[in-house]
Amino acid sequence: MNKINRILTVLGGLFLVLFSWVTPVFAAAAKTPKFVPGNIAWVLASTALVLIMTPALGFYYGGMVRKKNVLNTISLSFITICTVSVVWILWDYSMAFGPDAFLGIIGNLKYLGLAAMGVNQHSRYDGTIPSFIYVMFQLMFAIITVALISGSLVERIKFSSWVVFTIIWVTIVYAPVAQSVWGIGGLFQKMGALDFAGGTVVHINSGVAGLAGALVLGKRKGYMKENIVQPNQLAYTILGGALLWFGWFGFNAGSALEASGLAASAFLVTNTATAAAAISWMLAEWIHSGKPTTLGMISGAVAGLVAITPASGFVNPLAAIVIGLVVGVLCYSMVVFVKPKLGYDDSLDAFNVHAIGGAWGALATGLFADPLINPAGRGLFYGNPHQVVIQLITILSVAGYSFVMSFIIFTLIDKFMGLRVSKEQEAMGLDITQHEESGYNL
Amino acid sequence: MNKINRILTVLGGLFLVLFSWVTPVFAAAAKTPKFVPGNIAWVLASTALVLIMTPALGFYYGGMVRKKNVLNTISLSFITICTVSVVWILWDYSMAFGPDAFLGIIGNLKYLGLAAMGVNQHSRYDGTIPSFIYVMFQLMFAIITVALISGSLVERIKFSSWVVFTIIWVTIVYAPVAQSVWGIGGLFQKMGALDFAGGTVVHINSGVAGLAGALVLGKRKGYMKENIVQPNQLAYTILGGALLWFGWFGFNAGSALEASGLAASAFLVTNTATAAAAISWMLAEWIHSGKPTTLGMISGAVAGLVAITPASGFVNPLAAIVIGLVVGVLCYSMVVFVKPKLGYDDSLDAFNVHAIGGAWGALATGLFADPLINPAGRGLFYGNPHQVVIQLITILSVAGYSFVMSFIIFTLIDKFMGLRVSKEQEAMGLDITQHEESGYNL
Amino acid sequence: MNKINRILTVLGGLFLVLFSWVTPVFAAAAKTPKFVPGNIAWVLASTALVLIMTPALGFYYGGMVRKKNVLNTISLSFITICTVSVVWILWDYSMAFGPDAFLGIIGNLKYLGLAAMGVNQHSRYDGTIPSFIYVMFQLMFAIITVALISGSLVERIKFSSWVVFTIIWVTIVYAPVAQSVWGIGGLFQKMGALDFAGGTVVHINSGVAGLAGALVLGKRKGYMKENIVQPNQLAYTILGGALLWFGWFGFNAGSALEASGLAASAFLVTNTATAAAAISWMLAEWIHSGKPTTLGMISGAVAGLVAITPASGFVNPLAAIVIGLVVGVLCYSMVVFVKPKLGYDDSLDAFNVHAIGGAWGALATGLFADPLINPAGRGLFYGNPHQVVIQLITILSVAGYSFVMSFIIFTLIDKFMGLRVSKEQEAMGLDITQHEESGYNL
Amino acid sequence: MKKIEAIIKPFKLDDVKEELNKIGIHGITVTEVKGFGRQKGHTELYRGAEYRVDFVPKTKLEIIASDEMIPSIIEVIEKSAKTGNIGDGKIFISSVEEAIRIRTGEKGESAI
Amino acid sequence: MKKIEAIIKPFKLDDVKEELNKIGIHGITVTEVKGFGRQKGHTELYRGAEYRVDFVPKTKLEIIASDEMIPSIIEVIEKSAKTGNIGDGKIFISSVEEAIRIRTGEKGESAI
Amino acid sequence: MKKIEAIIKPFKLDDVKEELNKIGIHGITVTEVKGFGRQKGHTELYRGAEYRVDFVPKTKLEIIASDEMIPSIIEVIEKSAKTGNIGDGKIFISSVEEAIRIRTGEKGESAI
Ligand SMILES: Nc1ncnc2c1ncn2[C@@H]1O[C@H](COP(=O)(O)OP(=O)(O)O)[C@@H](O)[C@H]1O
Ligand SMILES: Nc1ncnc2c1ncn2[C@@H]1O[C@H](COP(=O)(O)OP(=O)(O)O)[C@@H](O)[C@H]1O
Ligand SMILES: Nc1ncnc2c1ncn2[C@@H]1O[C@H](COP(=O)(O)OP(=O)(O)O)[C@@H](O)[C@H]1O
Repeated sequence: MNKINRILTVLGGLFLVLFSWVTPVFAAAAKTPKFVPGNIAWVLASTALVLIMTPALGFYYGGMVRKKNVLNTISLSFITICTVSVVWILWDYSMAFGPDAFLGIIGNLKYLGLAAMGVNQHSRYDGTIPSFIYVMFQLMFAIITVALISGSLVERIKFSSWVVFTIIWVTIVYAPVAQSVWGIGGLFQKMGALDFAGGTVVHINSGVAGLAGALVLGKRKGYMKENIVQPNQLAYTILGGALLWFGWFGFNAGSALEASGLAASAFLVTNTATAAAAISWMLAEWIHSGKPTTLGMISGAVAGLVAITPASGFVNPLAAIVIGLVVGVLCYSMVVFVKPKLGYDDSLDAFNVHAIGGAWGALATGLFADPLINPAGRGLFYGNPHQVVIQLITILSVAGYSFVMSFIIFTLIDKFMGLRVSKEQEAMGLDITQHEESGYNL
Repeated sequence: MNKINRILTVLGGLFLVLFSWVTPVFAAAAKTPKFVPGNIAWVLASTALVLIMTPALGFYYGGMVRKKNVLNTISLSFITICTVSVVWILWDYSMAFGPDAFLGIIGNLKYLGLAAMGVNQHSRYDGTIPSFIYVMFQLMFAIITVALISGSLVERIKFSSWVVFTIIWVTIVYAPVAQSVWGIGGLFQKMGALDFAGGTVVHINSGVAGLAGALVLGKRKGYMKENIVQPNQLAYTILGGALLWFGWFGFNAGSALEASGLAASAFLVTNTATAAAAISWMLAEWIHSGKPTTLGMISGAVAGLVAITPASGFVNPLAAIVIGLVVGVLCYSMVVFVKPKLGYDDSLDAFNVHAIGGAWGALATGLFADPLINPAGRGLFYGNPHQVVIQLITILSVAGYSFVMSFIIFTLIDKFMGLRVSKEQEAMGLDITQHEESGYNL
Repeated sequence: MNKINRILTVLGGLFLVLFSWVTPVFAAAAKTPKFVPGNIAWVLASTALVLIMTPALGFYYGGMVRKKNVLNTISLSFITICTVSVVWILWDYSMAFGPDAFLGIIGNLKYLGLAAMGVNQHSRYDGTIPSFIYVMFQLMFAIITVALISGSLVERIKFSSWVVFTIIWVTIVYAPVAQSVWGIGGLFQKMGALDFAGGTVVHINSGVAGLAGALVLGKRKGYMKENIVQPNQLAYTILGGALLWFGWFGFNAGSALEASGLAASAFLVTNTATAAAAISWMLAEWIHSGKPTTLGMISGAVAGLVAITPASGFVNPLAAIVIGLVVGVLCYSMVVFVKPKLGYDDSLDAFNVHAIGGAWGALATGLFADPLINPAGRGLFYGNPHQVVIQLITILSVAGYSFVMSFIIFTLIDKFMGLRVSKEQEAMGLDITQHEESGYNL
Repeated sequence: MKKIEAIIKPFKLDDVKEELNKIGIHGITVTEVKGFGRQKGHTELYRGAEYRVDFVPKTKLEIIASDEMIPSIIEVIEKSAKTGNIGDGKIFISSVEEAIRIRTGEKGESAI
Repeated sequence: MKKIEAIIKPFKLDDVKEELNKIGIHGITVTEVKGFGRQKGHTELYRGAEYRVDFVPKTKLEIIASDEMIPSIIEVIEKSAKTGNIGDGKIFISSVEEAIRIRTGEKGESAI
Repeated sequence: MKKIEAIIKPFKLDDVKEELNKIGIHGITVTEVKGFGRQKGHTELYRGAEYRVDFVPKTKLEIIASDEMIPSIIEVIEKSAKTGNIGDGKIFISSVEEAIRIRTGEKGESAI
């Protein structure tokens, strides 16, 4: 017994040591899991990647406009980073991702100023990472969503009005849409809508707002009458597109919120759909207009990135190819056939690419979601036709809400401070008239 | 006894709980290890970093050509991302990295369309990361290898022929080379060839293919007769070079496939050799031509990145300095003395820098591999002269295979669809004639 | 008893197995902790992010100068990466971060050539990551500190003299400052100075050296007499600024040396202060000069990044907004009121933004450091007025040391090899005269 | 033969060219120039400092034409380049002694 | 003294300049211009929409020379700028009354 | 009416313009040109290969003015554009037959 006693004592002692170390793991596993440095590392890196997407968008857009508007176009994206970053901390994160306050469409104000958020608080959305990084990751989505809208408005919107717009729109359009699609207890979230990285929240939302803005603003002087298309430096557009592609890995694979097989899968389908869409747009243009343009390739790539976004955590590689091939032709057709016919001046095709590409992506998620990739999603082709219905409801609801609200916001801004620069300013260019700067001294 | 019994029961119960949690760890350690989020995070980030290298290459090349060819030059890199991305998923990954099918030179078709690959499958090449991310990481290497070739061909190759070339070459040249050098059971892999991140597979392979292409295409009009060198915007070249340097950390340090001391070491020697080579090229030019050019610095940096690539996981910091210093002078001499003498028109020196720099790097790996850095490699200076022989065999085999096959492919394409644009098109520039676009409207 | 015995035997056996696995963890925790792949992944990624900041700085600066100096301006940053990278490995890391050799102001030469550093050695500064990556991470800080100085000197400094300067300055100014503020046992480190990511070491240090250089060099020809301000391509400046913002996440959040809540917090306040400062500078200019310029926005963002740097691991989000709002107005005032009055030609405002912004940030750290964010720091507003005193002593000491030493170095270089290009060279531009290249052939 | 040099506002180029085409003028040489005149330039900002940029971007057309075409060319340019605002530009006429078409060696009016 | 203005294809500039050098012409002023003429421009694509770009990049040479040099200058330009294709360009000659070298104040033929 | 064409060093433009303003000349048209002359160009390097770039950036001023203004214009340009080094440039004078202000239709000297 002595021997047994001694052994037991030793064992017990060791056990205590061990237990005190092991317990929190279990406890945490039961409630909040421990922070996982690998996950934090990936989401931090992803957040930086998504940040660079907005200046990248500025260059993507900036290369396409006339040289007299290049700085203004880039700065519409740039200032959006600044305004939304501050607004997000002060109130908007709380409205978008705070505990639901009302019907699953708006968060409460618990996180106003982030004052109530501790540095080591586990995120409500993935307990293996801190709340602060989730706040930042989501901020980058909010920023680019707003910045995308500018693509429909460039070469004629007043800079000051744009600044005011960004603050209002991110508050009363972006926050409710984010909460209802992604928020815990969000309206469409509860319905089972699938949107891995923002097909509805980011792309449909912004593209439709862009269309509303283009309609309120009216067409640029000379649109469809003379050649007002003289891209000042298309290499900027390629640079921007390439950095968008780069950053989008953070956007989509980062949306897994962990460094896992799912993140890898999202990464893979993102790249695949993008490549397929670039080829598809290029071929469509080659056949239809006779030449494969560099702008066509890069536009197709962006369309592919848009379309795979909602699907990226749900579909397999072959579905990604299909999604990409379809969106390339689809957006090309929008730009070439639909836009001139309907006559709206969606200057750089924010609506044609983001709203339409995003809608196709959201729908395709309902078609192709493969439970072997992610058990959380099962689409029509895997036996769940209901998912398509949910997706359609979400698409239409988000598009409808965004269009109506954006139209109202643009109209009110127009009333109160004027939305559009004067005719002379438009002719002289927005760089000089809005900023007293010029893009080139070569 | 009651007390003992109770204690034992408690202990046993806890043990069971603990055991059920611990076991899989051991089991996994024995067979496939568990996913390590930190490793996944690093390889995901590295993959994104390597992706950006190809557009970066486009800008590196694009800044050096005449302004009438700037968009075309960039788009040769850009379209390569797209074609290779799709081909890779469909069949090429399987041929390059699938289980060996034949003599250690070609993979079987098990992973066609990646259909047989699960989202949480452990990579055969490093069990701590998912297969999907290994597929993506290796894809980025395949892309840039093909894109590098364009550096020998710009300002005269037909765009459509280039697109066709990328698909054929990545299939019948890249895949066997990758399998034989890196594949499990690959021919040179079994011989013990050391190529940490692609000195043979990427750089010799592409550089030699570039030379073959330059020979089949012939010289640009006016080459060595008039000044056809009017770099349109050298800052693009610097931008591209800087982004290459940035991305190359993913290329080399990512090739450790884990976030470890070895990755850190690869990171360190990569940076060191690059800096040394930039200085060395700059000094060579300063002494030989009288001025230190910015193009010289950036060219030297790229040469350094190339040379350290195969050695990056094997050599220590001081060896890195030597490798860098040598390659700077070596590639400068190729460009300045050898190229004009032999008269081939390697437009942007893909052969002179990548094949020659890559060969030096592969050889230097056989000289400097330090078992204290990586027990897997021991070079001549650490008592293993045999390694040099293996390295030479590999270098010559890869160079020979690539040259012959590439020459045949280029020749056949030339026969069937024409490889080169017409004289008028060359004079007007490839931007207008291949894409109906122009680089600048300033 | 038999049963008990058997159970105990089984338990004991399992325990041994388990113990042999668990022990090292505890042992490591006691002495050097184990490598944490997630931390390594984040610091590797951060190091790459900080690397890209220096070419980004080149573009930020390069866009602002006249077109005849664009390549030279970018290459001042680029060559700094190369020279400092080599010097760092050879001797400078050891002097900056080696074990203290003398009074807490200079490291000993233990790590000369890094020869004594093993590939799996745990860093003295954070045992969860390898030493090699710490060497690289800190290298990137040394590089950009030196490169920043060039902002005060462009358009007139001789390239060769700049190269010599970088080597001397990083040795006898940077190393002691780094050791005394960050080194284990460093002078100000022991005093309790707070500098999370380099307000004093990087920004005050470089900004003050820039002022010294501007004074030794004298003004550019025509300064304040004619309009010598014709930014050749402001989009470069925006691109550079955006990449600086992107890379700065590695700078600040990477300085946590781990993927943790603290890193996330540093990330968040970095972004917030930057956005606030961009808005603040823009509004100051809008009110004072009548227009919001794109250069103003991006300058404000850089000022914000500077100011939050020392504070990033200590302050909460609301303090970040205050720090940002103040620095935007502060640096704008320096540039607009103080510089013309005092008449020094700080060409691109390295002193006005980095020294002044850095000093404000270092002071603000002493005011706002919130122990709930980081128990290591408690500022005035949290009951510790003493911290302000420590911060002021550190700011003044670093500024004083840097100014005096830099002034001497610049003066000696001027004596021995001439610091400034000739009048004719200045008129023709430094691209042609220093590099025999020209920025544009459009 | 005379040479007409017209300095016009850049955005009027397309209109003017088209109207000239209508009266049978197919040969024009166009240069981007900077004009100093009554029309003021603009100011630019650089970090709070304001700079006057005096020049205004203008487009110069050069047309060599036979004497009898001159009045109608002038009329067309006057009409199509006019906005009524300061800075509309000028037309200058001078005489040209000879014109040669490089391709064919034709001389005189048949060369233009 | 006369002024020769020659509109040529840009890639011919080097040839023409060299040939002129050979006959002793060392002063030339060159301007990049856009030409409208018989030679058609090109089309450009922007997202599937096709735009005509009517102008063709041309290079304008201006040479002031003494009357006796004119014939040989014309001959040299005609030869060295000729490709035989449409768009080879034109040579225009007009008279110049005075020339002054700023550096020295020299006037007349010694100034050119 | 005469036309003065002055080829000057680009960095002298501001001075010349100001001095002309002082004597009442407010209308100038400026073109960026490349000059070949006695002043040599520079060499450029591209990967160790050296290329001569023969042309030198110059600025061309065109001023149409009444005959009586010509001497003072010449004087002003000569003074303000002079550095005394090779490459200071030239002034050429030729005659202009007519000038028209597009905005008002004014002709002759009142149009300039
Ligand atoms: N005397 C002149 N010589 C040469 N160019 C002139 C002259 N006067 C005017 N110009 C050109 O014509 C342009 C328009 O002239 P400006 O005085 O601004 O307005 P307006 O044409 O309405 O009188 C100027 O920008 C300049 O390029
Ligand atoms: N009447 C003209 N006045 C001014 N420039 C002209 C005239 N005719 C032709 N040019 C210039 O000469 C160029 C060549 O003329 P074009 O008609 O295309 O061919 P070609 O020289 O073979 O007749 C034109 O692009 C234009 O710049
Ligand atoms: N005969 C000429 N015809 C046209 N332009 C000329 C002529 N001679 C000189 N130029 C222009 O004048 C510029 C200056 O001439 P250059 O011979 O270099 O020096 P300088 O003016 O001191 O004699 C040249 O670059 C050229 O643009």
